[in-house]
Amino acid sequence: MRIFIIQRLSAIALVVFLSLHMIVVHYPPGHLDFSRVLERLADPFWKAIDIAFLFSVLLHALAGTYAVLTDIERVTPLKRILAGVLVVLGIIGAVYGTYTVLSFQPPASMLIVH
Amino acid sequence: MYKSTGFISFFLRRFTGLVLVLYLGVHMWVIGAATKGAETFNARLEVFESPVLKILEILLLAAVLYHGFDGIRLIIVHYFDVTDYRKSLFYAAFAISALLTIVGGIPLVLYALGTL
Amino acid sequence: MANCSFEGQSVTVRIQRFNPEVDKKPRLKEFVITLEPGTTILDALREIKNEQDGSLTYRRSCRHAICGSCAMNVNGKNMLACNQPLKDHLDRKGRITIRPLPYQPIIKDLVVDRSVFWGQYQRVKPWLIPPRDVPEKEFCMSPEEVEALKNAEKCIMCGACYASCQVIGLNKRYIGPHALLKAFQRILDPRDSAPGERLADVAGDDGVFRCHTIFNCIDACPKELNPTQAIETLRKLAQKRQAFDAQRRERQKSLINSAPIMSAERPGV
Amino acid sequence: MSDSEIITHDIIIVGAGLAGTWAAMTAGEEKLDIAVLSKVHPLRSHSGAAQGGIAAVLNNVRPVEGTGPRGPLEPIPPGGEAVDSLDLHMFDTIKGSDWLGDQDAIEIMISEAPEIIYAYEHMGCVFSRLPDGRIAQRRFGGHSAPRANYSADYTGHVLLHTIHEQALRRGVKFYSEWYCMDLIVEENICRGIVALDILNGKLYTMRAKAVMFGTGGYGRAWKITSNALANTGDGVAISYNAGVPLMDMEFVQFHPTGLYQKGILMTEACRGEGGYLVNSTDERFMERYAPDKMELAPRDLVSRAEQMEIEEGRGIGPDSQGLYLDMRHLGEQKICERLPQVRDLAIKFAGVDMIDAPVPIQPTAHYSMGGIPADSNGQVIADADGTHILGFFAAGECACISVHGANRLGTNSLLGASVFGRRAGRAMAEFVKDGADLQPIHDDPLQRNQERIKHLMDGDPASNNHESVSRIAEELKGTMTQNCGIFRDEERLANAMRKVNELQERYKSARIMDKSGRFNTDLLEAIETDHLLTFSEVVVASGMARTESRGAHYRTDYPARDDEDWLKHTLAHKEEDKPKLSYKSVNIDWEKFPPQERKY
Ligand SMILES: Cc1cc2nc3c(=O)[nH]c(=O)nc-3n(C[C@H](O)[C@H](O)[C@H](O)COP(=O)(O)OP(=O)(O)OC[C@H]3O[C@@H](n4cnc5c(N)ncnc54)[C@H](O)[C@@H]3O)c2cc1C
Ligand code: HEM
Ligand code: SF4
Ligand code: F3S
Ligand code: FES
Repeated sequence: MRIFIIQRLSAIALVVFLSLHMIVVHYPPGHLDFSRVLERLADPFWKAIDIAFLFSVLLHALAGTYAVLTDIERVTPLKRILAGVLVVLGIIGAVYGTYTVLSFQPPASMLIVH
Repeated sequence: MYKSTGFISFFLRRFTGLVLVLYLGVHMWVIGAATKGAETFNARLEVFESPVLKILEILLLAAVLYHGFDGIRLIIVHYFDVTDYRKSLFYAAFAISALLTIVGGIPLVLYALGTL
Repeated sequence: MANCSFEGQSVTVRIQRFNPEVDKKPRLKEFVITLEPGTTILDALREIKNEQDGSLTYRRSCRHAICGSCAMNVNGKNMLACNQPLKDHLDRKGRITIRPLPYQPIIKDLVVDRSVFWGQYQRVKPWLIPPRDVPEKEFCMSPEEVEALKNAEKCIMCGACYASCQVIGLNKRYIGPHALLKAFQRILDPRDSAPGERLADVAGDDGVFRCHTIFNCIDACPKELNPTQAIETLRKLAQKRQAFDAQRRERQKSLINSAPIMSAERPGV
Repeated sequence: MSDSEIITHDIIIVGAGLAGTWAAMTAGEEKLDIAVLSKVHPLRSHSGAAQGGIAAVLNNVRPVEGTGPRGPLEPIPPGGEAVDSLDLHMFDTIKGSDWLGDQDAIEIMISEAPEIIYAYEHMGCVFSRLPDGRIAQRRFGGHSAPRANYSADYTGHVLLHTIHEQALRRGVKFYSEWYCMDLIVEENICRGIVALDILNGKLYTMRAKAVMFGTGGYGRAWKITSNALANTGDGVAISYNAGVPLMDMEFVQFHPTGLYQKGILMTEACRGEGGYLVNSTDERFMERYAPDKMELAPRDLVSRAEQMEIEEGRGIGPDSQGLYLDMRHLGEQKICERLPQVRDLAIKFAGVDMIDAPVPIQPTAHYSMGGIPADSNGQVIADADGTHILGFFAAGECACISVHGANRLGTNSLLGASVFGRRAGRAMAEFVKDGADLQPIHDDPLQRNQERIKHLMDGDPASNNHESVSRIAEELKGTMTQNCGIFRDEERLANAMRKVNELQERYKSARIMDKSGRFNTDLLEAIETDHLLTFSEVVVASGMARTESRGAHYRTDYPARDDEDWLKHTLAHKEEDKPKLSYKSVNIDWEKFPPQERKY
C-alpha cells in the first residue's frame, strides 16, 4: 500500500515538475550548456524546485523499480534485500543529485569559461 | 502471454518506466559533471548534443509522454468509476502521447538537421 | 464476426493436446467436423470426443454458463466453451484454436491444475462471518447496500479472469481478480463482521496493490462482472480501514436492532 | 492403477450439492472427521444451476387486493395480515405430489423451511429484496401464494456458494474430482465406498462409520434435458447395485420450458413473473387445460398440455416439437432485473432476445422424484417395513424421502435438499457419537472395480466387435425420450425395456479409447453410461407395472388416477439382473389432507 501511494503521489508531482522541466529546460531545443542552466538556477527558488523534482523522480523511479521486480515471483523472497538496496541507491542519488544542483554556483570555474 | 490491449498498455508502461529509470541514471551522471566544474559538464553534455543522439531523444520523449499519459489514465481510473471506458482511455492516452511526440519531435529533427 | 457461411460445411478445430505423463510438450491437433446450426464450442468438443478421439479431455458440466467448469482459451481469449457459438470464433478459413487456460500447469489437454486458484479463493475467507447476534428473521439490507455489491455474487469461479491476468503470469502469490472480487463481496456486505481484517489482508503484499489495472479480467469475465472496479474500491477502503470498520459496526447494530435478536449459536447458522 | 490404499473418516458424504454440503456443514459442527467427495469441483455441482427460487412461507408479499391470481404483488406492511400459511404450503405440495408424497416428511420440510431461509440469509446469501430490505418473494407453479424466495434467476448458484463457503469455514475436507464407484453394504450395514481419484486414476477403499449420498438427479437418461452432463444418477445406480432398493423411479418430471432442441432451462419464474405459453396458432392454449392457474399450473400438467399441442400439430419449429414462451409484455426493465440470466441464455443459445421476440421452448426432462428410499432423517431403508440400512444415509435429489411424490412443485427441491441434507447431517453426527464403529469389509470391492475398469479399457477379449459407449448412451436417450417420456403406454414401455436390455448386452463389449490413468474422462463417461443403463431399466420396469396415471407418470392406456390400487410407493430391488418390484404404503393424514381430485 505504501509503495502504491508513493508511486501515485510522486506521479502527480512528476506531472507538474516534468512538464515544467521539459518546457523550461529542454524547449526549444537549443544548445544547452552550463551557463544556460546556471542562469535559471541562480534563483534559489528554481534550485528548490529542481531538488523537489529530483526527490519525486527518485521516489517514483525506485518505487517503480521495486514494484516491477517484486512482481516477479522469484524475487519476492528477496524483497527486503531489494528494498534495502533501493533505499541505499535512493539516498546516494538524493545526496549526489542535491550536491549537483547546488554546485550550479557562479564560482570561479565559471568565470574562467567566459 | 495473454494478448490484449490491456497487456499492450501494461507492457509499454513497464518498459517505458524502466527505460526512463535507466535514462535517469545516465542523466544524473551527465548533470553530475557539474560538480566537477563547468568544463567537464559542458564536455559531457556535448556528447548528447550530437545529431544522432538528438534523434534518439525523440524515442525518449515518446517514452516519457506515453508513460506519463498512461500514468494519468491509471490515476483517473483509481479515483473515478470509469472502467467501462477502459479502451477509449487507453487509445486516448496513446493518441495524445503520439501526437505530442510528433509535435515535440519536429523541433528536435530540425535542430538535428541544423547542426549537421 | 458472425460467419454463417460455414453452416453445414466442415470446419477445423485445432486443440492443444498434452498429457505430461507421456508427452514432452504440448502440440496442436486438428479435427474436422461439420458445423451444424447452433453448435457451441462445447458441442464441438463433445462431438470430437464421442466420434473421433475419446481421449480428448476437458471439464464440463452444466453446459449453460453457470457451473464454471468449461473456461478455456479460444483463439487467444479466455471464455466459456459452453455458451459460445462455434461459428463466431472461426477465422476466414473456418478454423478455431482451443488451448487450456494459461498460467496454470496442465493436467491433461484442456484441463488445468487449479489448486493455486482455489487456494487464493480460500485464503480470502470467502465465507461470511456473521455477527454474534443475529436477528430472528432476515437482516434488512437496504437497496443501496445490495446495489453496492455490484452483483459480485454472480461470480461462477470459472477462472477466465484469473488466467487472463498477466500479474498472475508473473507471480502466483498474487491473490487474483476472482478472489479479490469475493473479498470485495464480503467486505461490502453489511452483514459481515470482519471487514477490517479482510481489508488488512487484501491490502498486503499480494493483494489489491499488486494489481496493475490491466483490465483483462473485465474483458474475460463471462458474467460481465468487474473485478477491476472491485479492486479499485478495495484500494480506497484499505486506505481508510479503521473508519470503515467502525462505520460497519454501527451499521450492524442498527441492522440487528431493527429486528428481534437471537443468539447466533444455533445449529446451521 | 493398483495401490490398494485405504482412507478412513468418521463420515463420508458423496456429493457436494446443497444436500451433501448441508449435511457436511451440520455434522461439521460436532467436531467429527468429515469428508465430502464430488466428481466435479463442489461449486460445479448441479444445485448451482437452479434458477427460480426456494420455497418457504415468509409472508413478505401478497397479491394486490382484487387483482386475481396473476395480478401484481406488493409487500405486506409490518403487522399486515398474512396471506400464506404452513398448511397452505403443505396442501399445495401434497396436491402437487398427487397424494403420493409422505405427509409426515412434507410437514417436516415445510415447517423447517422459513428457518432454513433465514439461516441462508444469515450465512451471507444474497437474496433479491423488497425496498424495505426484506426478502422478496415471487409466484411459482402449483403454489397458491407467492412463496418462492429468490436471487434474481440464479438462486441455486448463490445458495450453493453460500453453503460451500460455510462448510469450508467449518473445516470440512473436500475430495474434489473424486468419483464414487461403489458402495459397500454387507448384511444391511454400510461399510464404506470405493472411489477413484480422477486426477491420477487411483482407486481407494474409503471406510466410514456413516456414508451419505447426495449425488443428485438422473435426468441425463433423456435426450432433451435441463440437467447437467454430470447428472447421470450415479448414486442411485450404485446403491441399487449394492442391494439397496429404489423407490418411485417411474416418476420423472418434465419441465414445460426447456429451450427448444437444447433443453436448457428457462426457469418457471418466467411464467411466475407473468410469461405466456403460445402455440403455432397464437393461442394461449393453457386456457383449455387449466383455466384457473393457466401457465402456473404444476409442471406435469403444463408439460402434458404442451405435448398434446405438439402431437396435435400445433407445434412450432422445423420438427414442430416446439412452442413459444412469450415474455414481451413484461417489458425490458422487469426482464433485465428479474430474469437476466435466462434472457442471456435465450440470446446465446436460441438467438432470441425475449424482450422483443417469443422464445421457442419444449418440455425437457428435469427432475427425478424417485431415488434411494429414506426416512425424514435421511436414514436409508431396505424394504417396505422400513428396515434400516445401518450407516447409510441419503438426501437431495438422489433420495426419495418422498416429499415430492409423483410430481415435485418448483422451488420445493432446493428446499428439500437443504432441509433433509441438514437433518441427515445431524442424524449422522448422532449416529457416530452414539458409538457407531468402522465395520470390517469381507468382500474385495476394490478388486471388483479394478476389473470393471480393466474390462472397459481392454474391451471384451472374446469379441472383436467393440461397442462405442457414446453411441450406446445416445441410443438409450433416444428410446427413453420416445418411449418413456411424457406420455407412456404398455407398448412404448415394452419397446423401451427391449431396447434397454439390448443396450445392456451391447455395453458388455464396450471399449473406451483413452487408456491413460490420468484424468480419464472417457472412462468416467463409460461408467456413467453403465449407471444410466442400470437405473433406466428400473424406471421402465416400475413404469410398466404402474397401470394408472399419477403426477408425472402418465399412461395413455390408463389415463386415470387409481387410488384403490396404486396409492403406494414402488420399491425396486435388484434381483438376478431384473428389478423385483414391491410396494410401500404412503403416509397420509386422512383427516387433514385426504386424497382429492387434482384440478387446477
Ligand atoms: C436447470 C435446473 C433448474 C432448477 N431450478 C430449481 C429451482 O428453481 N428451485 C428448486 O427448488 N429446484 C430447482 N432445480 C432442482 C434442484 O436444483 C435439484 O434438485 C437440487 O439442486 C439437487 O441437489 P442435490 O444436492 O441433491 O444434488 P446436486 O446439486 O445435483 O449435486 C450432486 C453432487 O453429487 C456429486 N456426485 C454425483 N455422482 C457422483 C459420484 N459418482 N461420485 C462423486 N460425486 C458424485 C456431484 O459432483 C455433485 O457434487 C433445478 C434443477 C435444474 C436441472
Ligand atoms: C508525468 C510523469 C509520470 C507519471 C504520471 C507516472 C505515473 C506512473 C504510475 C501511475 C505508475 C504506476 C504503474 C503501476 O503501478 O502499474 C508508474 C510506474 C512507474 N514509473 Fe512513472 N510516471 C511518470 C514519470 C516517470 C519517470 C520520469 C520515471 C523514470 C524515472 C518513471 C518510472 C516509473 C517506473 C519504473 C514505474 C514502474 C513500472 C510499472 O509499475 O509499470 N515514471 N508511473
Ligand atoms: S469474476 Fe468472472 S471471470 Fe472471474 S471467476 Fe468470476 S465469473 Fe469467472
Ligand atoms: S487483469 Fe489483473 S492486473 Fe488487475 S485489473 Fe485485472 S486483476
Ligand atoms: S459447462 Fe458449466 S459453465 Fe460451461
